[in-house]
Formats: sequence, structure tokens, C-alpha cells
Amino acid sequence: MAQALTAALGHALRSDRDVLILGEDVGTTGGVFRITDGLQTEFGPDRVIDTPVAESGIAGAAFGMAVAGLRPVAEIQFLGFAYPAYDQIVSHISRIRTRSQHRFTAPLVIRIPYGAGIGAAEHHSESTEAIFAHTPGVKVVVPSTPADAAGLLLTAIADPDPVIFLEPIRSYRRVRGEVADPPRPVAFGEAAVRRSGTDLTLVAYGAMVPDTMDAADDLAVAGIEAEVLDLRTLVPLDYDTLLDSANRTGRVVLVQEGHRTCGFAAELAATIQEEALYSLLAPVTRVTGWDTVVPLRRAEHHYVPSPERIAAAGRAVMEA
Amino acid sequence: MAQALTAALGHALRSDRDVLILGEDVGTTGGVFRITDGLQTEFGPDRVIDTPVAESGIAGAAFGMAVAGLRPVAEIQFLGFAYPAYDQIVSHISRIRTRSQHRFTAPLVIRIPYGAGIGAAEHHSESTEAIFAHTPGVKVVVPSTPADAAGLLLTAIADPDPVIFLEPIRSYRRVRGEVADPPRPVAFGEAAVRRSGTDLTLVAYGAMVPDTMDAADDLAVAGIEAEVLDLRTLVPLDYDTLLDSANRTGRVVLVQEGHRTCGFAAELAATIQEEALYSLLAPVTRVTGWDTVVPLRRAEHHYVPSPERIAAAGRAVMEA
Amino acid sequence: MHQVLQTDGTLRAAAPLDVSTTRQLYAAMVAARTYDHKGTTLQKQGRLATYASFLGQEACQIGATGPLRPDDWLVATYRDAGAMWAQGYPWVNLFLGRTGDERGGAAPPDVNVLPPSITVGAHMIHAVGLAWAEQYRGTDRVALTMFGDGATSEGDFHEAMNFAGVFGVPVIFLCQNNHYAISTPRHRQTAAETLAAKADGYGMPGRQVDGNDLFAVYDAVAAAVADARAGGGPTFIEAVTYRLSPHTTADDPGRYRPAAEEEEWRARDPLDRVRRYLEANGEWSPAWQDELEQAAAADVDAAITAAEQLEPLGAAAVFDAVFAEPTPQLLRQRNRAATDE
Amino acid sequence: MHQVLQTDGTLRAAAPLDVSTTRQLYAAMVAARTYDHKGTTLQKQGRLATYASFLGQEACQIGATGPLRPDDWLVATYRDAGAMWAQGYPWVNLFLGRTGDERGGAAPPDVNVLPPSITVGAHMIHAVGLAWAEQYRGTDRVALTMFGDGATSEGDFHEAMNFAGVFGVPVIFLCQNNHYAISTPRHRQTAAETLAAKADGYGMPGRQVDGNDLFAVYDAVAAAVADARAGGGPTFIEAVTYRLSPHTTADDPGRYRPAAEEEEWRARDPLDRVRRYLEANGEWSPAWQDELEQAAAADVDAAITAAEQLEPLGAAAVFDAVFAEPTPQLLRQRNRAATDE
Ligand SMILES: Cc1ncc(C[n+]2csc(CCOP(=O)(O)OP(=O)(O)O)c2C)c(N)n1
Ligand SMILES: Cc1ncc(C[n+]2csc(CCOP(=O)(O)OP(=O)(O)O)c2C)c(N)n1
Ligand SMILES: [Mg+2]
Ligand SMILES: [Mg+2]
Repeated sequence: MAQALTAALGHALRSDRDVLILGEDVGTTGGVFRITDGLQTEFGPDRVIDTPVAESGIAGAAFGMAVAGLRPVAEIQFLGFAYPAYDQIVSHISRIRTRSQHRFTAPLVIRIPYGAGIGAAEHHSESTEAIFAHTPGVKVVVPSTPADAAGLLLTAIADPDPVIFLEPIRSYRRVRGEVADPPRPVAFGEAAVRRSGTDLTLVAYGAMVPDTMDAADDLAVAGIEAEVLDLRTLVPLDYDTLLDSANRTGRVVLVQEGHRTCGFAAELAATIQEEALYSLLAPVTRVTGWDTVVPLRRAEHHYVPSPERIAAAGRAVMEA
Repeated sequence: MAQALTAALGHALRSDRDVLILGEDVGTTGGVFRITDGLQTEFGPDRVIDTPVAESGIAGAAFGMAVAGLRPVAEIQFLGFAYPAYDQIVSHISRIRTRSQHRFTAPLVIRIPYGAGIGAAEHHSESTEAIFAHTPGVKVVVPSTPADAAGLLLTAIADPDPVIFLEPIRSYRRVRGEVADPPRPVAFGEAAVRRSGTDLTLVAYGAMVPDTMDAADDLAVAGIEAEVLDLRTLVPLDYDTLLDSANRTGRVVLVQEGHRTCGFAAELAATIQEEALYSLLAPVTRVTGWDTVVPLRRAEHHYVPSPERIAAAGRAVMEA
Repeated sequence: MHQVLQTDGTLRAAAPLDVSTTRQLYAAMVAARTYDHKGTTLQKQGRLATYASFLGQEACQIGATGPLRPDDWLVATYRDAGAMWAQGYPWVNLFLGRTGDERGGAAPPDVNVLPPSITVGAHMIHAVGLAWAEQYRGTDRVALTMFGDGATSEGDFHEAMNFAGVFGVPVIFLCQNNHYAISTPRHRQTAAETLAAKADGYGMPGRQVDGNDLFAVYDAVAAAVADARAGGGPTFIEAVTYRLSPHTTADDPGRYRPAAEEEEWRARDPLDRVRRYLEANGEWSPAWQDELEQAAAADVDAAITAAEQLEPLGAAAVFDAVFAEPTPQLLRQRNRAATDE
Repeated sequence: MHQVLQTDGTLRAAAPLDVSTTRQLYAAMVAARTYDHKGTTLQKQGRLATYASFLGQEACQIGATGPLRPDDWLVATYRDAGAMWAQGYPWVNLFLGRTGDERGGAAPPDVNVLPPSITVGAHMIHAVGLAWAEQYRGTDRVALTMFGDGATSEGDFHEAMNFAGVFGVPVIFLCQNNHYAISTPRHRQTAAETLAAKADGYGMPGRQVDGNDLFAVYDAVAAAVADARAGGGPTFIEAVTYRLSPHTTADDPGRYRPAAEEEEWRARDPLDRVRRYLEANGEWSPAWQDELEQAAAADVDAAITAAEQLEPLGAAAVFDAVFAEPTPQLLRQRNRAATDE
């Protein structure tokens, strides 16, 4: 997935001089995950900009650039370091369109590696996508495959509104797959059906998709055919695919790595029971991270939903 | 309610020299809402501290004070100005207990006026309690009556962990009621049943409680007897009272002023259907603010749930 | 502290402006004050939500925008209506914002003025981004950002100054040190001797000027603008002034400052000073003053009428200005809102 | 730039320490370097998650903590293991943290050292709060906070400096300017001539010292501590040094800096300098060096063993360290987790 992202950024920079990249260490070293590797050499330090260590400054400067008509792609090194930029996102980036009634807009992308699973230090394993989904005026994208990563990123850069683009850290090197050259844009608001099934619906996004697929395989061994939906974008949300599947199977397991309370799975569960209650054969079940700090390496496995936990939830829902 | 808060703060300062107050304009003028009025005169500028305009600094300094064993009560002028302090809250205040395995703790309170309804300028009408409820390690308190405001504030100050204390702006002057002198502490995690009823359950907190009571009155006129729960604290949450009522009535309307997606009502709806699905006679319904910026004065009424909207949802649920 | 025009209207150094431009800027100061008085009055009548007066700060507002071109950027605050107007932001927009109507934020297409910043401190970095974009594109536009003494305490001020310094961005930081941030006096805001002293920490020139002196403010900003246009990077200017009014109409300055202090500053009124100067040069008359005031009042009154005649935004408008196209989430909510009502 | 001990081990000014204390601090530098080497090695063996070496910064770490009392506060970063240990934080805790175990953060009850800050910039204000609490209580404890050149760009640095200045808090800001923030060189971090120049903007004394000179660092911090204890308020110290190692074990410095630069700084090794000085005074011998290294290795090895022998935290522990008492939310989740497994 890492290479797909690099390819998409290169393509965007090549196609449009208004696109530029800024962030900590994105230039000389190509970023802590090497996603911008080689881009400063190709496009120069005015278009691939190493900034001081200041996330609010990065977001705020990108905002100004976007208002002036550029298409900045900012990188924050880890989701745990995006919180200093939260005020700029919530108070300004997400609101300038409303505030100015379309007169000014902020077509920018903030790329942020997120999620646990590599046993990193504290603050390096966050999945707090819900706080962005709760913020009116920003779109929230979480790819799970290389082709989606590249394609959704191109769509994000072309989008007329600000996009929070969350990249699953543990998929960077682990998840592989074909990507067209140049990458093909992938539309927002269209969930992907990663696996068809009639017995129950598993819903996931980002880093949890591979684990959810593994869980579906496990369930299949036991004769349970799960449909797996990959949401791809949380805002906008593809209600049609979600509700259609829920209505067909009547049993839904929502998978989310983030903290449980007020996570995105809560929104999905609330929505499904609001709109498909009478189809439900069992409670909509959430498999989530907990309301704890993400544990460090030695205890991380207690937190992150595993294929086993997802499969167990699937079995429980079948028995309910 | 404003006076009840002032009384509680005065009582806390008088009872414990470790308690101190800091924030913008809390001293000389007694705060933008005059909640700290007179306290600097009584307790001096070392205990009621006017700070520079820097919310992250206020939260971070309060954190250090609390780690050293004091009981700081910080004030942020409006919830819309708490976002610059969000990183300190999420990354440090909420985590020091986990990070140090109980060796260091942050027993502090951050008081924040929240909510719309007074036609204020942008950023002055936020209800983003969900982002704090989604943050492990902080308690989230939202009083609706003067006695609760005072009593919960005393409990918050005595609590060994950090508390986000959200004060409903439009209730400051409008909501009146008796408060004991000194105020009696109110326990966390105990929802109040503001009205008993058997037909359906209305759940609210903070500024939405009076409007929900009005809606219940409206419904009663139509012969529908609603039970009204006032959650008082979102973290910890009183599951027993909530689920007991949902199981009894089978019909639930959740009221929340905050943005809809991933709001606290989503968590409640997800929980209720998880644990009481088979008692439900109708979908759990949410009456919420929208996924829009809170509109300014002339259009604010399109956003904030009104007694009419709540009552309409109640009727709809009865007909489902 | 740089001063050109003294309280008595005499010059301490050469005037940076010819007489005709001075007359124009004086007229703008009179217009700004007319609007400002009207704002306070309307709020008392309940016709505006709150109002933040800039009474006494007119030299800053008109002096700072004087050297700008119409295509330069301005990123200012709730207290900078005078400057925004001088840069092309219509009175009607300013009133609309104050009545609580989002359409106040929609500057005309050719006006490069952002809606006023309500948050303290976050907007200076926006000016940095705007100016950076102009630099990247090779235009010679600059960005001027205005803010108060209190705003210098926010972390975002620091990040904005630092980015501007590192990237040599064509931005001018104009701090109106009006001695208070709501109730907090300047000396409790920072222990620095002057606010201008902060510039050094960012490798940027810092100047302190008399903010009640139109010429001093104009002079300093003009030099900074010329420098920025020529690729010389950012400048920080501290304009020392005083808010003669309450913080907003909800504030009572009696709680935190002595009336005598206000009186002292009233004697340094920035309009009086220019008037005396013009008068001494035979360029001011009571009749001209009347003319200016009446023209300004007419403009301002027309703007109020226009603002108040506009129908409030309907429910659908609330949902339709979040994104270019409403998301499915918003469409569902818009429908639900329509059903509810 | 303040310097006392020159690269060749000769004095430029009077030594601030007697010989026996110098020997103690030298021993501490040797211990710190022993730990540091071990950290890099263990990480390569996959026994630590990542490791951030402070190779070359030992004079900062040991010189800065030298003047502290055991009851003073220290708030430092992922790169300050040497300083934390010198202030009483056990090696075993430092290793535990690096293996990815929360118990690393539990300093012994009498050690006033916060767990290392992983976020850049947010922790300096914590030191301000701690020192403020001590001031409020009337003790004469101070707080020392350590951070890098990159950290000075964060907004929170600014707010911490400003609060310390305004409230005259007894805190010492020690910035280790090691020339890089990951790959970003100091001159792209800020356009300020020196980092010490930033202090003026907060009304605080700022000093620049040779950070590879144990005596210079000690000297500057000792003066600042004495000042702070006596009610003189905060001081900012820029210690100019160099990280001889990669940023962390995941970093490749070859991508952003010339090997020749590293070599130049290797010649300014802070340990060599003190060794030469002691040797010239007949206070150093190869045998003593061996003794120090062996003792340090034994300590460090024992700490590793202790850390690795500890059973990992169980699931329940994850839920039980969020609040003093788990909330109903957490109790339900703890049960669910137990069922799942
Ligand atoms: C981030 C933020 N914090 C707090 C406030 C509340 N507030 C509004 S104006 C103000 C004082 C600002 O003072 P200063 O920067 O000196 O500007 P002035 O009002 O004096 O023009 C404060 C604290 C705010 N608007 N934004
Ligand atoms: C808020 C935040 N942003 C980014 C990072 C990622 N990061 C870790 S160390 C570092 C560089 C810090 O440089 P400096 O302050 O000079 O300290 P040094 O590592 O050189 O000791 C960065 C950007 C972080 N840990 N926290
Ligand atoms: Mg001011
Ligand atoms: Mg560094």
C-alpha cells in the first residue's frame, strides 16, 4: 500500500502544479513511512516542503494555501500527533465554506497514518476517526487496499472540500495488490462488497478489513457465509449498500479498532436499528477497541480486535 | 444555575487550600459568565488566577499542578475554545494514570460552558461532548439543574481523576432551583428520573433536559406518559436506569444537541439495541443537532432540537 | 516607539503621505467611527447579537490597510471591521455577521478579505498560508494579518510567526496592542518588555509604533509591505493603542480598569490628531467634517437596512453550505428536518 | 556561547565543580553511555520496540541534572534516559518502557520524574504546572524540563515559556539543540539566530552554552536553579550539542546529513573532554575506566533481566489503570474481553 500512495502522490504532483505536499520530514527523508520518498528530488523543495515540528501550523498553513486556490496535501506523522491540529481542523478548515457561504473553500487533504498493530510507542497507535466523523465539514476516508489507497487519494486531492485521509499503518507493508499506472480514482461514498454472503454482514474499514476477511474465512469453515463490507469512506457514508445488506442478512457485526464509546460503529449500529429494525434477527454487535489507552507492545493484543474476536462475534450473532 | 456554581466553587476553595481556579478573565471580572464572581476578592490572585489567552497552556499547567497534588479547576471560556486544549486533554491529562500505572494522577476539573440557544457568535454554541466521551480516561459531566450543577461540581473536584464539566450556557440564568448551603455532593453515574412514565422513555442531559420535560408535558396532553431520564454523567454511564426504563417502555427517544454522527445518542442507541433489542417495540430514535456548523442567531432554531421536535419524535415512536 | 504625528497635530518627522491621501484616509477614519458608533447603538437596541467596538483604534485600522493593494489579502478579527471595510468588505456584510447571519461571511468575489476571525490566535497562520501561496505562484501579493495583544499568547501565534520566518513568506503581522484582552492587562499577558521584542525569536524584524498615529502605522506597514513584495519576507509590527470602549457590549470595563486611564487615552484620540494636522494645513473645515459624517451615516444606514431586509436563511440552506454537494448523511438530515417542521 | 572546558580538556574559566564531584558526574556519563549502547544493541536484537539514542548528549543530560536536588521535578523526553536515570528513575523502568510495557512509567514513589514525553512540545507546560504548585505551596523545589530544538516550534513551547514568564514560576527550560529534529536541520526549524534568542520574547533570561561541555551545562543550570529557588523565576538555556546516532533505530541519517559533519562532532565527544581534564589532574586511569564500565554494564544488564522477566500485563490490567475505579463502561468491556478470550 505504501508504494501505491507514493505513486498517487507523484501522479497528482505531475498532473497539477497547484498540488503541493507539506509536513515534517516529508522531503529529504521521504517521511517516517517513506510515503513521499523521492518526491522532493523530483518536484523540488518548494512543492515537497519540510516544515518545522508544528502540526497546527501545518494544518493552518495548508488551510491558507487552499483558500488561495492551491491543493495542499499535508502529512501528519501519526494520528496521535494530529490533536494539536484539531482546532485548525474543527474551527477553520471544516467551516470556511459555511462561514463564507461558499465564497471561500479549503480543498486540502490531511494524510495521517493511524492504527495499532506494530507495537509502537504511546501515541503511535490511535484510531480516533470518530472525532473527525463527528466534525461537520470534513470528509473521512480510510482505505484498505493499495488500489483504493491510491484511487481514494486522487479523489481526495480533486475533492472541493477538506478530506481527512487515514492510512492504516500496519497495512503499509503488509497489504499488497495491483494498482493501475496511473492509479484510477475511486469514488467517495461507495462501500465495497469484499465478500458476498447471505448469513450475516460484517462491516469494517481500513486496517480491520483484512482481519475481518480472515474472520469471514473462519466462519465459512463453520458453514456460515458472511458478507463483508468495506466502507472506504465514513463521510460520505454509503447507506444503500449498508442497509441493503443488513436487511438481507438480518445479522450485523461492526468492526472498529477505535475506542468503543461514540466510535463509528456506534453510529452504524444506531442507524441500522433506526432504519432496519424489523429486519434484525439479532442485536447489531460491535467488535471494537476498548475505552482504554491503546496498550503498548506487550499488551496491545488485548486491545485490537482480532480475527478470532470478530469470528466469535459472528458466531454469537448467528446463535442469537 | 450560575449562582449554584459560584457557591460550589466558593465552598470548595474554602474547604481545601489545594483547590485553585485558573482561566481567562476568571479573576478581576469573575469570568465571562460571572461564575467566579467575587472569588478572587475572597481568595486572592494566587488561588483565582487570571491567565494569558492560551487554552492549551491552561490545561497543561492545570495538569502539572494536579500531578503535584493540587486540585485545579480550570475554566475555558466556551467549548469552541477548548479545541486548542484538546491535545493536552487527550494526550496527557486523560492518560497519565495509565502511562504511570497509578503512580501519577491528574485530579483536575475543566469547566466549560457549552451549547447553543443564546444566539451567540460562531464557536460559542458547540456541543461536542462526544469527543470527550470517546476519550478514555476523562469523566464527562453535564448537569441540568442548579442542585446538580453544584453537587456534581463538588464531586468532580473531589474525584481522583480528570473531569470535563460542561455547563449549559442557556441554563445559567434560565434554570432556577433550590441549592443546599453548602451544596450537597451528587454522585457520578446515577441518572435522575425527572418524570416517571410507562409509554416511552425520553433520554436527555444538560441543556436539553428542560426542553425534553416540555416535550413530555406536550405528550401527556395527548395521553402519552413519557419517562424522562437525565443522564447527569455520560462517563460514567448509568446503564441500569437506562436499560431498565428501555425494557419497561420498549420505546426510546434520545435527545442530544450535538452533531448527529457519532454523537452520544449514537452510543446510547447502539447500547440499547445491543442489550434490550427484544424489548423494543419501535426503533430507538434520535433527536439531535445536525452534521452542520451550528447556525448563527438568525438560523439557530433550525439546528437545536426543540420541544416540538422531541414531542414529534415521541409521537412517531408511539405510532411505529 | 515610532511616532510621526504628535497629539497636537504637529509632525515629528516627515509625513509619509501627501495631503490628498491624508484627507482620504481621514475620511475613512470618520466612516469607520460612524459605523462603530452605529454598531454599539444597534446592539443596545437588540438589533445585533453582540458588538465589538474598535473606538480609539481607527489609526491602526485605516493606517494598516492604507498601503495595501486591492488584491492583497487581509485576515483580521471581530474587532477589525474598519480595516476590513477599508479593504473592500462591505458594511452590509459586517452588519449581517453581527445580526447572526452566515451571509455576512461572503465577501464579494474580488475582495480578498477573509470573514472576521472569532477565535483568538488561529487566523494568523491562515495569512501565512495565503501569502505562501502567492509566493509559490510568483505574484507579488502580500497578506496582512491583524490581531490583539492577547492573541500573542496563543500557540498558533508562535507557529505562524515561526513558519513565516522560516519560509520568508510575504506576510505582515500587525498586532494592535490595545492594552487589554478582555480584562487582562498587557503586562499580565506576557512578561516581555514589548510585544515587538518577540519578533527577534523568529528572525524577523519587529517594530513598535504609536498605534494612535495614522502616519506612524502607515509608515511602518508601507515599509513592511514594500519589503515583503520585494521578497524580503515577513515583518511584525506592534501598534500601541487603546480600546476606548468595552471589550464587547457584554463587558463592563469598570470592573478592571480605572476611568482615569480611559480619559488619558481619550486625549490621544487618533482622529483628533489628523484633524488638527489637516486644520493646521488649511485642509479641514467643520463643513467638510459634516459632509463626511453625513455621507458615512448614509452609507451605514443603507447597509443596516439592506442587512435587516434580508430574509433569514431557511433550513435547507443550513445543510447546503457544509460541502460543495451535501453528503448522503446531510441529505437524510435535511429531509428529516423538513419533515419535523 | 558559554564554554568552560575545551575539547582538549583544558579550562577556559574556573571549574564549577570540585574534583570529586567531577569524578561522580563522569562516572554517571559513563553509565549513561553504557545504557545507551545497550539500548541500541537490544533494539537490533528485536528486544526493544524502538530506541532513541542520546549518544553525544551525555554532558547535557548529566550536567543538567547535576545541580538538582532529589526532590526537584524532572519532565523530559524519549531521548533523556540519561538525565532521568541520574535523577533517580531506574534503568529497569526505562527498559520496560522501551519493551512496550506501561509499568516503565511508574517511577518509584520518591522519584519526582515524570514518564518520558513521547509527544514533542506538550510537556514543558507540565513542568510549569509542577513548579507553580511548588511555588504555591511555598517549597523551594524547582522543575527542570528538557526538550529538543524541534520542540521549540510547537505552540505549546510558546505557551509554557509565556506562562513561566508571567507567573515567575521556578522552572528551568533546557533545550538540547542537537542540530536536527529527525531530518530537519536547526536552521529550517526557525529563522532565529539562536534558540536562546527566543527567551527575550518572554521576559526571561536566555543563555546559550556548549552542550558538549559538562561544566558549562552544569554552571548554567546551577545558576538558573539557584535563581529559581530564590524566587527569581524561570531561565531558558540552549545547550548546543549533536546527536551522534540516528534519530531512532528506525532512522537513517545518511539521508539528510553528511558523514563529515558527524565526524566533526565525534571529535567533540563530551566524555573525552572530561576524561582528558581528569587525566591531566591525575584523576583518571584506564583501570578506573574499566571499573566504571563494568559496574555500569552490570547494573544495566540486571535491569534488562528484571524487565524481561516481568510477565506482560494481563487484559484486566489494561482496564484497571484508566481510572482509580473502573467505570461501568469499563467493567462491561472488561467482562466482554474476558469472554472473548
Ligand atoms: C481561542 C479563543 N480563546 C478565547 C476566546 C475568548 N476571547 C474573545 S476576545 C478575547 C480577548 C482577546 O484579546 P486581544 O487579542 O488583545 O484582542 P482585543 O479583543 O483586545 O482586540 C478572548 C479571550 C476566543 N475568542 N478564542
Ligand atoms: C507532537 C509531535 N509531533 C511529531 C512527533 C514525531 N517526532 C518524534 S521526535 C521528532 C523530532 C523532535 O526533534 P527535537 O525536538 O529536536 O528532539 P530530538 O529528537 O532531536 O532530541 C518528531 C517530529 C511527535 N513525537 N510529537
Ligand atoms: Mg487587546
Ligand atoms: Mg533535535
